[in-house]
Amino acid sequence: MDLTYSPQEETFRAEVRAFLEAELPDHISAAVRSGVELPREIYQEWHEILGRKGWLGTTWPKEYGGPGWTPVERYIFDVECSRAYAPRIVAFGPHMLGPVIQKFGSDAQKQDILPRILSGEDWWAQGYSEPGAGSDLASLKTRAERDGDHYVVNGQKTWTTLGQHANRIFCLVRTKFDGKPQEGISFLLMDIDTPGIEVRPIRLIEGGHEVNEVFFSDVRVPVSNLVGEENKGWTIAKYLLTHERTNIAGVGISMQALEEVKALARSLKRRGKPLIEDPLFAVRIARVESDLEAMKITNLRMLFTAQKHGQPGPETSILKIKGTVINQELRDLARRALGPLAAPFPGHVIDGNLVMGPKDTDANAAVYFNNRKTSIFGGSNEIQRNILTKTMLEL
Amino acid sequence: MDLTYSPQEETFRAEVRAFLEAELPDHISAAVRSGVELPREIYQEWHEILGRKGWLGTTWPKEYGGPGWTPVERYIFDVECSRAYAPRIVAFGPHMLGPVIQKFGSDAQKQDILPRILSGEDWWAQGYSEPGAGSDLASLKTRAERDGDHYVVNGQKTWTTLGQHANRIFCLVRTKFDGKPQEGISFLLMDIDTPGIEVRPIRLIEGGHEVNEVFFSDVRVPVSNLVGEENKGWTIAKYLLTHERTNIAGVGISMQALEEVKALARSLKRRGKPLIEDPLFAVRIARVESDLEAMKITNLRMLFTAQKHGQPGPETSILKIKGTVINQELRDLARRALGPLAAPFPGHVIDGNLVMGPKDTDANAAVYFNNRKTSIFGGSNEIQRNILTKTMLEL
Amino acid sequence: MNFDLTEDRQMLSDTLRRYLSANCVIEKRNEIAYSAPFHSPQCWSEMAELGIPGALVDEAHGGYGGTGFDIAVVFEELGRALCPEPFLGTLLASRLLLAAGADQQDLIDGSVRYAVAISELDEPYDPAFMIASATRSGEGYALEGRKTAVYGGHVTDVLLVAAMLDGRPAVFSVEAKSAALTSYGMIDGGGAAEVVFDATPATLLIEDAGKALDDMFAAGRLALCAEAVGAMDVAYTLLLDYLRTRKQFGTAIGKFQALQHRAVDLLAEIEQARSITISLAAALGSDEAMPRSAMAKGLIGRVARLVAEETIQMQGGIAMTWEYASSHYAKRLVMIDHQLGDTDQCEGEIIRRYAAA
Amino acid sequence: MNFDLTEDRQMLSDTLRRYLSANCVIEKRNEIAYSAPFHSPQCWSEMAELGIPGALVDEAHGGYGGTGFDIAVVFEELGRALCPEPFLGTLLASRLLLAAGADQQDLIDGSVRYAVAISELDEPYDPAFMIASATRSGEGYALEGRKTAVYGGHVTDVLLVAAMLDGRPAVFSVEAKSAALTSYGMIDGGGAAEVVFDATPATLLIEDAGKALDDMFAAGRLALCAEAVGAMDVAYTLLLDYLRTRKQFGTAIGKFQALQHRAVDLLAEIEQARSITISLAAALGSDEAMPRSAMAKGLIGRVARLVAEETIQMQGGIAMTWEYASSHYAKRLVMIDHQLGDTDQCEGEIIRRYAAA
Repeated sequence: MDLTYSPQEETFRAEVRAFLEAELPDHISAAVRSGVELPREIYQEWHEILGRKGWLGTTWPKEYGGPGWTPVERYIFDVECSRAYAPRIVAFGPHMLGPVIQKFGSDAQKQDILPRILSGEDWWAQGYSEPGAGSDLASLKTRAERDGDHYVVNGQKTWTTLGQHANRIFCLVRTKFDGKPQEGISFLLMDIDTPGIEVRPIRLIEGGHEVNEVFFSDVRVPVSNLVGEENKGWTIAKYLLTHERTNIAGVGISMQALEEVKALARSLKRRGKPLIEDPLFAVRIARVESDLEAMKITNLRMLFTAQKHGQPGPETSILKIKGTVINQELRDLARRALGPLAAPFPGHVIDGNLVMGPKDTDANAAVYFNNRKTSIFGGSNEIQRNILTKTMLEL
Repeated sequence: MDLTYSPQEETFRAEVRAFLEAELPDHISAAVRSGVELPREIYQEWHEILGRKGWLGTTWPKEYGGPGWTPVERYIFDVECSRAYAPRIVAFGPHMLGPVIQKFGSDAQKQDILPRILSGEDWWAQGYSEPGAGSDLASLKTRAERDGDHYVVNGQKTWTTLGQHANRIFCLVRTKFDGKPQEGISFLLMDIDTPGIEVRPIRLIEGGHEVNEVFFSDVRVPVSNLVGEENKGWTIAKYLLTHERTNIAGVGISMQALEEVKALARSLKRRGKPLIEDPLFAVRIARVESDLEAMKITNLRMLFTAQKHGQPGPETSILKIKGTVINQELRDLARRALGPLAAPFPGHVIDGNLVMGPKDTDANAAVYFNNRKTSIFGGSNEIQRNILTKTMLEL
Repeated sequence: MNFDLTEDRQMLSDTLRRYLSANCVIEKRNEIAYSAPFHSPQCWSEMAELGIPGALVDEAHGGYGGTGFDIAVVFEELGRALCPEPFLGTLLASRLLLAAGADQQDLIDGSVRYAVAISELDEPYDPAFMIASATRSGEGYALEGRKTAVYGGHVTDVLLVAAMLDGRPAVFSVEAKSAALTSYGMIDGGGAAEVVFDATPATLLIEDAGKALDDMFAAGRLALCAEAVGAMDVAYTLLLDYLRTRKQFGTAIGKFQALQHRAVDLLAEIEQARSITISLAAALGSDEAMPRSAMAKGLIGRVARLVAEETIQMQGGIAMTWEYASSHYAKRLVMIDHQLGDTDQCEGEIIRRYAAA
Repeated sequence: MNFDLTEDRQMLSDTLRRYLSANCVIEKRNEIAYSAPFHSPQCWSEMAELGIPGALVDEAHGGYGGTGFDIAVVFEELGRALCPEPFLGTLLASRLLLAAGADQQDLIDGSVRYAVAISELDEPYDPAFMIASATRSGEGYALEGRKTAVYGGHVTDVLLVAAMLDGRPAVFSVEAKSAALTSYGMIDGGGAAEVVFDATPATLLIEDAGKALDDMFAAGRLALCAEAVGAMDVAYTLLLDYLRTRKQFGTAIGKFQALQHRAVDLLAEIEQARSITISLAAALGSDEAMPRSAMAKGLIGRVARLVAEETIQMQGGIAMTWEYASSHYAKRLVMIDHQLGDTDQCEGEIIRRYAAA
């Protein structure tokens, strides 16, 4: 056993850190630090900076213009980005569609699509979930019917994250209407501005606009936008969903959140003393810090396995379950620490300039509520438990 | 709303308390207080004392020689008995078989059996569970085949609590071997000393002998020992299992355990101060004390409903679930408080007279382990959740 | 022993529920709760006419209630509807006016609105550690300091302010218009204000206010507990409806045993929350009220968060949306913990009592 | 970064597992662990010959291991077998002898048995609050006081005793036969002793022992964490076997989703327990060791109790019986919390560090 990073990995970490120091603009890290929703421009600017460096398709092999990083290097990159308050990379293009096109796409698709992802030029949205088919993709209803060299698409997608910013969307659509439900699904690409596509906002619990519904009415899509074979989209969907995500545990983000909670507990007071000296609050930090320390190792262990065997095992579901719970617990502490100072609805101050809690804490309650999503979206923790039951417990 | 006891109820409480002060022998309460397994003689002596007072069949109506108490009076009696460290009444005769005989027994059975329960003369055991059929009574296999005016019984029962002390046993046996599994079950009484019955101890996790296996080999039982109709035992079994148990939440016992934990935390030390001043330990007490305070009211609310509507609802499953968890948490605290002083296996001291923890705490760890049973036996908490799912949630 | 409501209270409960069903359905409620003034002056007046403030005050002082069970009945209904009307301020003020022996007629008829200022930036929950203070100034007093999260402070006429006088907590009455207020809407709906006092003229209401503040805290916590119980009941009903009707993989998700067992555990916890609220209601006015309120609000803080998080999780994405009522119940249930003592504060009170015993 | 065991350690692990599979199956183990002398002198000698003590000591002092990962490998195997041989005392003593620069040859070859006396009736876990003390007496020292739960103290030759000297913790060496010992078996198997010192002659080993005791605690906690991980692995395997084979209502109970999800949660927690143990193993010997040991043992205390309680609950009555191995794993898992700092003690150490920072 050896938990230390290799000299190469340490060099890499230094390189990432130097890059972030030099290239991550202050106004971007300040926006991330504030906890409020980021506007499109912030993401776009950052994507382009990463694109110029060649670090946007972090999971891509060198042959496709990726950096060819190992899982451990990707982990180091993620942790350093969180530490520096860089925005998360919007995953749909770089981490989801990119690998799909590399594996299933035609040469034309590779040439058309991959460079535009790498440069940050295209913003892809994901059209997977439908009302009535959240985690149950086999039952999806959006139809694509062949009409000459076009498909005509009708239906509705939902939970399309940041779809309001996207110019393109990849969708699972039904192209065969009999037989087993999984068999008639295809993987289709569209431009968002194709006539008949309408993106409508869904307002989330904390008031933010992060996800959308997307409606399709007689949308005509060229057959050349099909990825892989017709009716074989199920395989692609599964590949995409199980495709390695080194960042699934969100360790970097949680490490940062832990530091913020500690700082908050030092600056706020209870009964004449710093909150961090209240044993009942402090022990909540102590427990989650211990969990997070363990999670770091759990994550590295699984990365090590992935690196050794070429792909991660079903244990990544453990990362998802524990990782989201740890992050949510930290968001709970950040909200709880503020006490009554957590009450204001950001933006709902009637008059005057309201400063209540310490800097960058206005959104703490909103962030707590928003982060309840992490254990639901992307395969709920219940679905992860079902997966683990089958794959690891063999029950 | 009015949470106070009526004057009659207060008078009743005083009467119970006076009785316990006068009639509960010191050596019995000392034995209960020590937490170790009680010998047969202790139970028997106490049962007879209660029997003489007419307070053994606490759930029985007056017509059968019971005290005719209301549910609230029974609750008061239970709490006062716990408070005084009286032994629990061994329920199988007084609280289980008694009501069954009253409802389903023949006149001869009533005359034979009920007085001998009331006096404490008979000690009944319960033969319900079988290996492979714990909570699933429909699948039981012990067979009773008719041979003239006898049944011939073959099979095995298990988890027979305190069966080593019993002189009689009531059993569920299969008397019909085709048709629906529930339909062929009968309710049969036997003397333990009938040839062919063998009681073998099961040693429990903490080393104690509290439950038994009972083996039946060609045991000849007179047909007159059948309760109710042949093959209708399922109805009786369900009646017995759902028969009201005012004490199911064990509130009295938990109240006493809470006092013990607090006393322990005052007498033990950590880092130069009483353990109760350690916030991390004290807050564990605070939480369970709050839960118990709520449980008292939950229990009274359900007793009130039972008193008003003549019978308790499925909410009693909530009492079972939360009541056992609260009691187990208290046992955890009593063990935890002792730290290394909880290590010795009672009775395994090699030489000398070992006194480590405060008085009456030698068995704390053993009691903790033993009490894990309470959420398993008598319908596990998982079974209670299934019941509530159907009856209250209607899912 | 009797766990049924008296006829009068049942009537009060029914009246209020009827009124709120008609005037505070969730879409309407959200409109009101999330746009200035973060409550409905019309609802406020109508509810005052229905006698809600009077239910919080005893007969000797012009009301027709004022016991723990009266308070519980009212706030449970407010909780069921997530009603954003600032009656918590009314209740807190009423308890202080009661302790001061002051007239409450204008509070009862709703003609004057009251709010109570306790929390500060550096001490959210415990008046013994307040910094705001008063000094004698001519005939009256002058207040210095800042109060945070004054619930209902954005629309109040009178502020009752807890501040230090000669090193002990006292309570003062201040005209709202003479203080510097910043009003805002809250994340769970409804409004509040920050208030800054700078030589603000004030009238002394209670000089040695320790006991009066304890009673006010106990009553306020009871109200919040009852509100949480009402909100939990509705949130739970929404959950059960969803589990019965929503299908996944061809089956109603309520058929999945893992969800069933979690739903049962929620039910058990909600019943416990109801019980501890009853226990506190019975104790109000006695010496047991303050410690019991710590038990109750501490327990409710744990359970309300559990109910909020579990109802979101078990209903999935839909419960993350603004459009679906459940999300608003979840927010209120979580944010109740931030008022008048969170779980840590309440459990801290309990253990300090252990240590002192 | 490499999470594979080195070849040497893999061999050590395999050897130990083979030996214990042959000589410490559960029925045999229970016989040994629950009858005086609560361990097997034969196993002890054979395991010493296999080189177990040497694996706990570094090469510079005559062993061939002594790092965190060596310790973890050994105790994980002991945990898998619930082995009652008192190697914890060996390890603790070795860390103190190391700090004292004393010879360890007799410890390594198993010819002299060591146990370490720390806990007292009034202070279970923290040497800074010990009462036992030493005074100078002629050439040597005299000890006064009582030590509780000296693991392996019932069969030791030498006692290393933590006691106050001039107000600071020091460590002394005492011939076991010169102290008053009361031996007993423990509820989870194995033996210990109470020791009373009454002007007992002692040799000073370490004068200012704060750092040495920290290192000893960190190493001992690591051993207990690894032991717990080994025991959890076996307990979990038993659980899964049971879930796969036991039928109720005609179905393997492992098909019930409520149990499946709880089993998954246990798996996740066990993996976390394994990870924090690795983290502590890596930190042993550094300044981070003591705080990391608090995190690790605190987390293990939580998880081990959960695994013990859930494996009993999910297997039902059978797991409540002495005959079924699971119950013994549950006991050991729970009682590990009572050694060298329970969850409250460990979490207390963490938060005192926060407050001091």
